[in-house]
Amino acid sequence: MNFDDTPEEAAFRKQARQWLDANAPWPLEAALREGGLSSPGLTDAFAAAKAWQKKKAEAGWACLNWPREYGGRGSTPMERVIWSQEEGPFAALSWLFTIGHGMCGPTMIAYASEQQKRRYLPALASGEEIWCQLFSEPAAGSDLAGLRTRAQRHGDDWIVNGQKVWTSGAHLSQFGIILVRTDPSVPKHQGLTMFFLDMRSPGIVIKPIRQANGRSEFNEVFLSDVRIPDAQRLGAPGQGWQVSLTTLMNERLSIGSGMATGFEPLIDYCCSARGPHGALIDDPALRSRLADWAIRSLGLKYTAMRAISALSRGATPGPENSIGKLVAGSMQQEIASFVLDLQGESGIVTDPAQAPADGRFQAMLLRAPATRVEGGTDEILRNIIAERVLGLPADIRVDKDVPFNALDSPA
Amino acid sequence: MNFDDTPEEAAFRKQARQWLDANAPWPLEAALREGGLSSPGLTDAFAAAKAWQKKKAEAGWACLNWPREYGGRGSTPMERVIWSQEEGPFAALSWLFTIGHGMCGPTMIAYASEQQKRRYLPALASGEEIWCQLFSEPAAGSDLAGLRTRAQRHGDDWIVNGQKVWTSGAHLSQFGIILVRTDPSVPKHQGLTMFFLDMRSPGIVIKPIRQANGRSEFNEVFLSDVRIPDAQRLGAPGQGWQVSLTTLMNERLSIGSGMATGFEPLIDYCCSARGPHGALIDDPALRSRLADWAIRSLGLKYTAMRAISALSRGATPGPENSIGKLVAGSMQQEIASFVLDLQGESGIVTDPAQAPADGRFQAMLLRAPATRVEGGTDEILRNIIAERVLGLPADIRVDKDVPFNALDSPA
Amino acid sequence: MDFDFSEEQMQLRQAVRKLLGHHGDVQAARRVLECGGDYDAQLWRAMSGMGLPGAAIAADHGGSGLGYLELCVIAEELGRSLAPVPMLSSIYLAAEIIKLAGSSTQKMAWLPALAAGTKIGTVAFAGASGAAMHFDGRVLRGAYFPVADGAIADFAIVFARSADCNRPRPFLVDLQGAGVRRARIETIDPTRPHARLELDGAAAEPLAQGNDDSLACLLDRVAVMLAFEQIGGAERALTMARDYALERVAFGRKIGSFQAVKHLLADMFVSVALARGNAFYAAWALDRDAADLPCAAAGAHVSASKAFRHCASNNIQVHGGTGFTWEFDCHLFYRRAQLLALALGQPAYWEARLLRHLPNRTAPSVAAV
Amino acid sequence: MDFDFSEEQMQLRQAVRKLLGHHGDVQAARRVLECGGDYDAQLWRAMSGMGLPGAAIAADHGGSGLGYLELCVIAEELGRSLAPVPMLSSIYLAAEIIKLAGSSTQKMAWLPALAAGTKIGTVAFAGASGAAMHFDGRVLRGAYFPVADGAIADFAIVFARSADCNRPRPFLVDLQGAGVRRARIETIDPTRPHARLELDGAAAEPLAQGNDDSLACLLDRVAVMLAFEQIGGAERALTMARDYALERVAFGRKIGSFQAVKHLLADMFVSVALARGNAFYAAWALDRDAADLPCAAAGAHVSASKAFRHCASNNIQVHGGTGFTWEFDCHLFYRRAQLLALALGQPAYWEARLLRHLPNRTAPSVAAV
Repeated sequence: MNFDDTPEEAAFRKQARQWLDANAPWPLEAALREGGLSSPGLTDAFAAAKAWQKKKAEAGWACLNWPREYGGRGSTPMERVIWSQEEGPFAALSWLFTIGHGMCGPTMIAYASEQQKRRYLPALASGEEIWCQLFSEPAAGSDLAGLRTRAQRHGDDWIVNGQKVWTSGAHLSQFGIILVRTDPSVPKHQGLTMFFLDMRSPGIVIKPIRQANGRSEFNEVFLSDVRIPDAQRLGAPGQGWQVSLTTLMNERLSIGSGMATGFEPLIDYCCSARGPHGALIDDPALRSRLADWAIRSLGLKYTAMRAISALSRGATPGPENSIGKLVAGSMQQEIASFVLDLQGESGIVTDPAQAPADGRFQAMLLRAPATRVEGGTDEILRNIIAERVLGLPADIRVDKDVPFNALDSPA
Repeated sequence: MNFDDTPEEAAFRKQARQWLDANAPWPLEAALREGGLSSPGLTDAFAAAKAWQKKKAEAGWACLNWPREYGGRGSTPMERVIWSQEEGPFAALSWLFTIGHGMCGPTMIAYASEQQKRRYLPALASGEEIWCQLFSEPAAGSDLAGLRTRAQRHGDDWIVNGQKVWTSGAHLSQFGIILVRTDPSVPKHQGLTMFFLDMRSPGIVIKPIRQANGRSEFNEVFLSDVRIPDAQRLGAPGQGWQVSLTTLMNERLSIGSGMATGFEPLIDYCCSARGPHGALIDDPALRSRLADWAIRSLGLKYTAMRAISALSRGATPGPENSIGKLVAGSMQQEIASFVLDLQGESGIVTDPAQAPADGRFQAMLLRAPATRVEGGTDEILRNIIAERVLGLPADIRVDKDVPFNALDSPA
Repeated sequence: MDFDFSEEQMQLRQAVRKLLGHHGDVQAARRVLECGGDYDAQLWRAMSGMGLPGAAIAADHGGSGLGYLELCVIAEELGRSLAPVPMLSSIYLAAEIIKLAGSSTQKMAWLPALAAGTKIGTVAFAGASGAAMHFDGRVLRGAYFPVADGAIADFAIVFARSADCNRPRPFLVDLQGAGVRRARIETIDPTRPHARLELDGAAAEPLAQGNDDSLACLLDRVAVMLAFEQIGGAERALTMARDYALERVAFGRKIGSFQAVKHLLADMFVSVALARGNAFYAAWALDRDAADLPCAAAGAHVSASKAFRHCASNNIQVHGGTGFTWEFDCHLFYRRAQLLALALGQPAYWEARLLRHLPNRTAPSVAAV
Repeated sequence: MDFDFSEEQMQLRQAVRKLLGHHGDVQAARRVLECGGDYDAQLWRAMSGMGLPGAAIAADHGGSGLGYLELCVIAEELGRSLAPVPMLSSIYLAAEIIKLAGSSTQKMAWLPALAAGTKIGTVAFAGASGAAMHFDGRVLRGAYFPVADGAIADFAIVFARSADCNRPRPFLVDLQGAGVRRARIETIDPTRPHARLELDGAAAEPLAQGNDDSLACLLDRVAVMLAFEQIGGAERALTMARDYALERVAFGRKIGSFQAVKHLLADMFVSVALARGNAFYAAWALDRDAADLPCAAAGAHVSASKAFRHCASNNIQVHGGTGFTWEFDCHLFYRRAQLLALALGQPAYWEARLLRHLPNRTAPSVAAV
């Protein structure tokens, strides 16, 4: 049990650090550490993200685990982890490429033609082209396989009609991968097909979704008679569900950075704010809850380290990594609510200029409900742990063997 | 909104109080208030229970809501509540008759013949004869209708074979009501029948169950070729499930006394034990949890009052009363664990002579897991609230329409 | 014993619900949210026409003289529809402190206008960020925020310290007078606006019967009414979640048939039931002015705060992504739940007050809350 | 980075598990329970034969000199099978304090016998009910309880105050000597006996390097090993519950197919995973004697206490009535979970220590823990 690098790892770390020392956008460091992407010090987050990605790609530090011929570096998983440790605050600048690099790219690597890979992947790696993912629908959230967007074959093309939702970055993207129903006459998991498409195709209308917290991170995407060439099909017709599992599995590989739990800002706050016993962190009234969050937050951090360690031994990260979001989501909400309680009447103030701690806990409280839902609700995550880790039986599935178009209410 | 008695209620209360003043076993009062039935001041709890019940019955204060001709008083539900308020600590002496008066009696009233009612009910009311209830089985707990004890008709008798479990007071009882399967060829809810039987019938073997906390409140009952006359059938053959619902519904009518949550002993303890800030009750470190338990405990108390109030308006107590045990069960466990934590190393001591607070919280911690299971697990209670109060769909029942003897694994 | 609202009170509930429905129910709050308004003046006028603001104000003082239980019934309905009206500021707070601590002249001067809804009052007691008000015998100086409806109120009762008294006592200030600055501030629930109030030499008069205990006594009373607003909101959030669970289909089933969802909803029901029990008792204690009021009020507020927050947040969870959109009303309840939980200060104050006044505590308390 | 046990350590785990299985696994604890014995002497001898008690004792002092990581591996297996052996008393506590604070003569005198399992030591530090030990320069007077294995230990290290020092320091007492009275006391877990220890003029010698920090340093180390015992127990309870859920049928289905049961088990898995992460880090800190040890050890113990209690109690819940019978082993885990959660004093001490030593706290602490 040790945290030491192997000699090879140490050499890689040194190389990464040297390059970062010379090339990272250091003037942005303070702003990124302080407030992340919402920092007022970061005036143009889009431009900064594009610039940093381009620089990394040119020097071979983009999408490290991808093959070199597609714009990557062919690195080991452990090298990727070391890079992310070294990149530190600048990793926040990758926000624009999370979906593209984490989900679309790996799916293209697995299912696109060689020619397509050479055409699309380098531009995706370098951030020149941005990608999004069109999966969820209004009536297909937790039950993704219940999606209703239809694609029908017409000659060499497929004609797509339907509506996608919760599409992060759709309005900024050149391309997207999309899961659609190509055969409604078979049970729901069997009639799906995956494609990639040009987001500027005729018939696509993108509308931002206004969220409960007043911000807009996601879009609705309406598709009317959108043509996708059959050459842009990823996997065989009807194999879309299996292809999407590749995509989603790759989401899980993004370990190391870890989910924000709210614990660090909480401790910062409790070290600076004062109560009847000096700094709040020494207030016995808070002790038990702070300690509970400490062990959850530290426990998650060390669990991620165990996963990285397993990765370096060649293991595939499994469904047990679902605990990260499960724990972090409710922690964010609890912590934010707890701090508002400490703030009393002024806890309701959201204006960053007047609210305690610049209103960050108010913002956290308003955003947290989404964390407990996006990318798998708490309930779905518990199901995943129960079924895939502990081996318990799946829920009873009344719709499993029924043709999709014979289901009672795919409403 | 008021807590005042109507003139009739006030007259009834006065009458009850006068009789109690003159007749209650006052020498036992302190012991009953202090430690309940486990009080060392109560040397023979069995004899005390029998004596008090007899005295009450003779004066017409037993089983108040039963008709007079069966040993009751024909009282209104509200009079019953008033009586239980006035009886106060002495109500604890009814432990021996809880099942008989609360469940067996009402079932007999609903389903026995007139002759049987006149024969059995007065002796049950007066405590002369004790009754028990034989429902649960090793393979039929939450899923009571899955029970396997068989009864087959032979002439005027039924021959019963099987095993019952968790039968409280079986070894002290003269009679019992028993739910058995009389037709395994129909779906499970349809093949059950209810009987009452003499607990000294040949073929009955009673074994105490040693519980996890070392005590024995319950029994296993083995039945081998036990004969029950058909005349002791309660309801039609195959109607046993409906009859058992009467029994279980009557269990719920026993409101007013309420479930122990552990909150009162907790507050007593926190008022007497001292910490760094004087009495523990003033320790800010405990404040938040104590307050949470206070609102749950007080909330339950006032919820029971609301139910009593509805009762006095003629309403039937509904499934919403399931919240009592759901809240109280986990509270007992949490509170006991919390107090042990306060006691530190000495929290592990169970010897009442040496443990803090006479070891009562240690005993509570060891008993609490049973509370969360007996008479409906937490999970079953949540299902009841969800389905019967909130109107949500029942769980998918794979065994509903299948003949019992065709089920995969009634193991 | 009759531990429930009476027939007449139930009829009042129906009348209030009908009125609120007529004004768009939750859409009234939605309108204020989208237009950045102060409150729904039309609804407020209609409510005043029915005598609702003056329910617990004596007929002598222009009220309808119904009583506190009726005010609780009204509060629950307002909570249920998130009514965007200055009830907390003008009635629960301002009218109540004048009733408690005003001279009979002060009562006659202000209560009729409050009852009629023609004037809006508020109470400023929140010394956030260490700010504090001081009374120099004639005028007030200092700043408080957030003050409920502070930007629109005609007058405020300001709790301030003075040379001869180190604990805050109530002073009446005309907010249209000189030396008053106020600015609306953003809060978590834009449907109920708040302001920052700065007084720099604003003329003020003490409430004649105000004393060291006035603030605690006032807050106890307000806590009871607020608890009913919270329960109204909590129960509505539970109902929304239940209805959605009965409608939304996933994996070929109504999501309400999944135990995870069923048990989430069952736990919400338990929270609301416990809160309602506590609130009923507090309503009784308020109505009878029982000695138990401090404990009952604190228990009601703590219990209702938890229930509303619990239900509002699980309502979003049951709705999934849909519940996190601006168009759906889930977030309005979530926002209001936070606002009401903090409107009367730190939950820790209420927890301590609850424990300090527990009927079955035997030890004298060292802490004065 | 290699944040896991090594191949060799995994092999050691298998060997220990095999040995424990050979001695009846949980049945060993069951035997002690039913017969009211002190411990499983045969198992203890077999463990000693394998060098397990001496895993973290240097070869110079008669140990096997493997190291702390190996001791943690062993502890987890002991916890998994609830092994009824004096490991906590004699090894985690007694051997560790002698290693920390003994002179080299004292180490040579006692460690070889502890490593060989031929003598049993214990540490008495629990001044329950205000009792306290005092050292007058020659002998000890006072009473402590509960003392783990206090009735069978050959000697004890007793933390006591003296005229020249107001904080407790460690003194070594031969429990077979004069002035020693001890009586077994009933505790929540009869499979690990405890005693009340009364010293009335028992001859004692100070541990030569003992100081004011000895107790805290000792407890940090013990907390790490205990955390592994707790995790072993927690994971076993989870496995028992999972297996039962896969076997028990109700309503025509395995109960493990109900979401209520599935999610209960998923939450247990999360507790154990978090506890394991914390314990791994603490094991590393112990092995390296890192400055982080106080925080890491406290985090490991707090996390593992919660996980074991959580899993042990939900294990009973999943088993239903069956889980509450004496014959089923569920209660053995429930009892052990309570014992281990309190073996090193109030959880509040550990929570405070965790927060006091958090790496990312910026403010200096006023509280000394």
